[in-house]
Amino acid sequence: MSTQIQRDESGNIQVPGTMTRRGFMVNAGILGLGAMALGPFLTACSREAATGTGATAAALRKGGTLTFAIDGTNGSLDPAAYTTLGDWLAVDTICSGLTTADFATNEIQPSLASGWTFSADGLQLTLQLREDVKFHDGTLLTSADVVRTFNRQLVDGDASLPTGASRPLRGATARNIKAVEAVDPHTVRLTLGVPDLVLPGRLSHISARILQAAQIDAVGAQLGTTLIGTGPYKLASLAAQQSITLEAFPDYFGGAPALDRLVFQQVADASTLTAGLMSAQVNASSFVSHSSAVSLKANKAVTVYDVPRRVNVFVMMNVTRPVLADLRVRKAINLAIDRSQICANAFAGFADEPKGYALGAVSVGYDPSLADLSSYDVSAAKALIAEAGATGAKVSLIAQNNNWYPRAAQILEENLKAIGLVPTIELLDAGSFSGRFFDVGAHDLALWERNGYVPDPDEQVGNLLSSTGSYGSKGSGVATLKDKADVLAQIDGYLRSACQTSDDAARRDLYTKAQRLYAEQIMALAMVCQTQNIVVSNGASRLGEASLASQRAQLAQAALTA
Amino acid sequence: MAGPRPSVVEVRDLHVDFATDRGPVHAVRGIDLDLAVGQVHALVGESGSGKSVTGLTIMGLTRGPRTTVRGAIRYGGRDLVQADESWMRSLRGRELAMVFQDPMTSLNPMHPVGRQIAETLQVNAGRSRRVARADAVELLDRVGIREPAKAAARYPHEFSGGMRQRVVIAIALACEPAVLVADEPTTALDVTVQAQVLDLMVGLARASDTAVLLVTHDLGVVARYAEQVSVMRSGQILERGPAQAVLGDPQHDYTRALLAAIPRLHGPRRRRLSPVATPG
Amino acid sequence: MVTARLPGTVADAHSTATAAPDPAPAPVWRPDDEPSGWRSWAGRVVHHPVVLRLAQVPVVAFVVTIIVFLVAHLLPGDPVTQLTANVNGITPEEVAQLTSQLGLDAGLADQLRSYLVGLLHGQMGISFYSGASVSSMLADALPATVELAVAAVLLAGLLGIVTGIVAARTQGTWVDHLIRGGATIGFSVPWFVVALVAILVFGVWLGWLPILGRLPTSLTYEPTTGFVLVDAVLQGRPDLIGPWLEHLALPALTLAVTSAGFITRVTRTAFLDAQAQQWVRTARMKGLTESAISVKHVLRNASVPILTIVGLMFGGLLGGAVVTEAVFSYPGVGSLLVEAVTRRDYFVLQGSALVIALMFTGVNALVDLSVLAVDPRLRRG
Amino acid sequence: MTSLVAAAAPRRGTTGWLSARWSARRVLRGPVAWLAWGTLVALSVLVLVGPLFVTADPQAQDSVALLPAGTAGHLLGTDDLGRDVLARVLAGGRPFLVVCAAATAASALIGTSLGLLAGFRGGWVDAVVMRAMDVLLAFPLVLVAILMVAVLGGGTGNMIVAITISQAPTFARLARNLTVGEVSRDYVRASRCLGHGSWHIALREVLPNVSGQVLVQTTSTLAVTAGLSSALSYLGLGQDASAPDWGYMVRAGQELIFSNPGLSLIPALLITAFAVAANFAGDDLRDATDLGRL
Repeated sequence: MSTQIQRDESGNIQVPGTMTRRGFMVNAGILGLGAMALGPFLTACSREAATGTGATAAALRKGGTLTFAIDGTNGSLDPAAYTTLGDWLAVDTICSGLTTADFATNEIQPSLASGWTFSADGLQLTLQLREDVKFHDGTLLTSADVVRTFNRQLVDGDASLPTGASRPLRGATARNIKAVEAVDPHTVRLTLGVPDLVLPGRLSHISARILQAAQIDAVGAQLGTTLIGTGPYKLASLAAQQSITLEAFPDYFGGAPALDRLVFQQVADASTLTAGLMSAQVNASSFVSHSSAVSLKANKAVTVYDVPRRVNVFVMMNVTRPVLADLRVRKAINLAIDRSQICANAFAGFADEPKGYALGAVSVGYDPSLADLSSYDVSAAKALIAEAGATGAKVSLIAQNNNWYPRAAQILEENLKAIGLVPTIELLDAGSFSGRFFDVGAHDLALWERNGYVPDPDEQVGNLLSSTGSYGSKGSGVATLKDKADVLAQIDGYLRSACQTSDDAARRDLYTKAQRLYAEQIMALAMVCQTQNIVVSNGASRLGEASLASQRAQLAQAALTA
Repeated sequence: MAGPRPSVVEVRDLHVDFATDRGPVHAVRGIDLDLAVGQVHALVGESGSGKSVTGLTIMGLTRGPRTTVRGAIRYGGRDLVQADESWMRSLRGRELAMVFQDPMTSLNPMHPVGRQIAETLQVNAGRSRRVARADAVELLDRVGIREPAKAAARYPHEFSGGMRQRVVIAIALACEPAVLVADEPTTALDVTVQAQVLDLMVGLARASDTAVLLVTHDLGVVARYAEQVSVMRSGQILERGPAQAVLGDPQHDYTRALLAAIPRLHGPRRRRLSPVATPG
Repeated sequence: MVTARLPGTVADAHSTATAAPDPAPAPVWRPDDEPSGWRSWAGRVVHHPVVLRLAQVPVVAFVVTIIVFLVAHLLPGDPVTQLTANVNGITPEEVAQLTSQLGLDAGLADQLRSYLVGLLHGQMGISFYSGASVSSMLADALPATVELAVAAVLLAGLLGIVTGIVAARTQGTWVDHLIRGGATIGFSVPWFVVALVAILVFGVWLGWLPILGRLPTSLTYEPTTGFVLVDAVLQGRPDLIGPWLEHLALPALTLAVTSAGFITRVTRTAFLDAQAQQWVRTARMKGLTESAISVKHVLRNASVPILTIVGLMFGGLLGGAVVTEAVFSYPGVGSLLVEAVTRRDYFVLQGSALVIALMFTGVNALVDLSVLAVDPRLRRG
Repeated sequence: MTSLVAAAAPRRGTTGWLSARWSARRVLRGPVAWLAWGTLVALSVLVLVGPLFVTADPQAQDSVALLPAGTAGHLLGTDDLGRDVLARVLAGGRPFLVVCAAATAASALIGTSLGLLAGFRGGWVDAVVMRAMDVLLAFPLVLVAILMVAVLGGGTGNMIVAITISQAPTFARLARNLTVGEVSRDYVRASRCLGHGSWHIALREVLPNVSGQVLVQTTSTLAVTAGLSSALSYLGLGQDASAPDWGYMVRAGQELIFSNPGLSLIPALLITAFAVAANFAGDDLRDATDLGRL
């Protein structure tokens, strides 16, 4: 069999048919035919799937089972512990929060709380609860449930917490809640340490999902396996490593859901997920790889949604490492990144170049005047490196070994070589990566992404640039820059006051000042792009895809198409 | 003991050729042979003379894509060379039997000895399992194995060479066949056991009037047991006749050379034996 | 006069079973002192080598657990960092508190000792992520892996042995070449290309077979024993069996295709070896037909190498076909192990590695013992 | 039909691979043998000489990516980062062949010698070695793979170690069982009577008779390592992302299997061709050393 494999004009593999001896022909036939048949067949079948109905006219159908593919499930749904993105989508669907966020318009809307007001000094937030909300076991929601849910995570040593509880509510509400009290059965008052107008938005976070006080005290740590909530679907059954099965809750305060059953199914492999979507064995997912999205888009039966791009992708630089201690080297690295090639090839076009540094075009506080902070200028970068005497310096870049990380890392490797550095790429499994990324002594550069679960600028800029957050102390180590303490304090000041004004224009100016100061004085964060989670469906509609793009589930209206 | 007996098997002008990747091999080049009832006919010759192939051809075990057999082997009114495989298969074990040279590898190591004897009785004599098993024990006793009941359950690797050859003989003579081909049955055994096994085999054969073709290269064995003898070299029979006549007064010089190659007990110690000159 | 050959020692091919091969030649067979028939066979097999071989299984599993424990804790990264990865601004005190809560602050030696003591009492610890007990997680995952392993071995065994015998019987012809070529391609193709093609052809293009999970999502199934077939009978749910087999088809087919090739090769060689034996001629002399010879005589002799390869393969599959389970999202012990490794869920990791090791060495021991039972020559000594 | 000649073939080959009788004429028999050796030679030439003819740099990225085959300058098109697929396929061959050859050789050497030791010495040595092999076989390969990557970094070196760890036990078990069989044979006792030391007997007497079967196992293992390299990449071990081997390329192209099947299929076909050819060459070698059947 000749080794030169030709392709015809449409890219299909042609194996030359030089068949001579009978024995040889039989064996080569298998290989040759296999190759010739497989090439075109694969591309053909990806164009129009054998099954699947036309999704254009979204005529909806009542009932049925919607299969939603997730990354994995650990078999425990407890808002007080982070397990997998898939588990948290289920928590999002089973329970409701005091408020909910519209990921298309960035607005925070009422949910269990019908309304809320701040006290004059901004240190107290009073929320009125709806009076018609039923739990899945039929009992009515009262302020006691809200108080018990908050205290369970905020007060230390609560017996009802599972062993692995990391109490994400404290992080989500910036550790700013000092007390939670029930004024009357349908009014709750939160007392804050410092004024924070973003708090209502923070209350829409998954860790702030309201549980039933009775169940907390009765079941406690085992609550994750029999979660009772107020959401559109109630928990029917759980199987670790397999699936989470939910059934419709007709008395949902937002109106009875359209589906009978909603199943979150674990599908770990990217190409199997793509095949599942093509054959409609999976109706929807927000875990599709960017490269698979291209072939899914070509398939008529499948819908790939156009959704807001809120996920920040960046290279975090560890300032405590000698090679990166010099600001000029860090600025050079920021200038060396070919962002357009990464968006086109690593994310298959499903990403935007960062015109507003750490805030995407869809986000409040987006300011295109910051575009110069992410410009691409190889010669300037090379000059800066030479000036800092870092030409030929060795630097390591760590990234995960799945999804888009390896492709982006390989492009960055070439970019760093182009400006005179000697990069080594280390692609690690998730466990090793987080072990080395959250250890300031164990990495130089790290490729990472930040998915804000609430559509507020503070979730991105507040987190990434503040010197007190986990990124500041462990990821970039900027907290240790003694000579820049005043700059860091000034940035933290901007970030804090940006949360104490409700005027969007004022917030934008504060964030712009903070980001420009950070980029010019600190530059430990090279923004690469803003991307999205790919949301795809086949035979399903009204999935609240804008929220799914940020791994939040708003599936109350979801339905199967006729 | 001599004297004409009705011949059971008549071999006429038998040729056997093997096609190997180094060209055809003519193992047997036209031989005639008769086996008489109850008589031992020795086929003697050096190794490679084609004597074993003759025996195997009579049993129909030299059939296959690479072998061609010509001539006739008449037995029971039919020519075995032309007979189809199913007819040959019906004869084997029931009317034609064979004993092989190497007892170490002639028995299936995985089955007890009794079952291997019983199997031929079941297949050829149509006996039930239970009856066949009992007869097998009785046969073991007749071939001189002590404690036959216990021995029947034992496996081939637990027997000595001599014992195993007795089992093979039991298998061969189980159905009292008309013809027994013994292909150097005792060459692999040591001298002491050799005589016992041959006495046993020939005794049993004569008792059931079986015609025996005894393939051997040992002239001493020929002298002691055979009534008729044929001397064979490179596929042809050079001399044939009653054993005493051929050994006593060999006509063909190859036969004489064979006899001369035997070391004598008395006679000069230091004399070199005259090698047998074999043609190119 | 008689060209006496160097007298071969009396047939004393005494057994060289896994027990120490005693160099002194065994005495000539003495009929009187050894019982025969069923009692003797049972007596010999229960004798020394069996007990020794089975005793080695827990020892090996124990050693594997120790190594897995050390390797797991050697890996960079720990569960606490992962648990708190998404919690913004977590303070070092909170991390320390969570670490001690999970018992990870103790020294490695203490953690190992407490784990082993726990094992002796039957506790395998809990998952840091879900708080579920490891034994319950394994109870869910094991039946799935066993079902897949059995299905794959049956398919591969059937396919492999039949093609092996056919190749042996048609040795040298184009059928033999075709089968050997196909077998070699079977275990040479990168396995997940086979999986992908299976998914595409049967899942997407023809749409005949499901490509995901263990049961359809529209079916509710409460495991009592965890084995779908058994539960279908116990719970009176015959509707479970059809979909269950459909979901099992593709993963089992993929595993069978990639492993049948080995069985084919081994069967063919074993069959040719057995067929070249002299005693086959004796059997022919008895007037047995070719197929009778193959079944009654040759197969039994060829069974030893076949049994070994199938046993090894079954042991391997019980270890959870890690990658096939990942591709087909099949919830077996293999995918449980991979998830646990990625998340550094130590107890789950150690628990699944222990179970895999136990099953693997257990099956190996059974293979060795069944070889002992099948081949009488190996039984003594 | 089964012929006598086949049945008469000696059961155990009298000659090991050391013997001079293994002449070329006996090796290349039949069309399949020619095809097998031809493919192996072709692949080696492709990998060793190929890169000289292809000017494109396998690592040069281009913002315009995923060009179809046959476009100017890119015979097989470009991959998802705009790199020339033909150059990468040629460059990817060498690490792949090195990994397969080295891992197979290492497994064969280590495994066979351990097996010889265990089979020859018997007793507790046998039990310890064999159970150590069981431990290696029972040890989950995924853990070895991730440990390698996390602690020692990826790359061909660690891939070879990981594959050897998984394949050596197979050789050890085979060699041990064969040696136990040989030790009980007369010729070993005969050479003991002649006063030869254990090591002499093991290497000069037992090894030649064992080597035939080991040779067969070597070629099968070559095929297994070919498949293993992409499995290990799946588990994250093949970390030389920018200078990959075929195994990693099959894995990297997996997500684009629907739109650009060639990225995965071409390396997968080359791996399969290599493995199949290696196996048939192995069979041919075994027949040449007169151990096999006609």
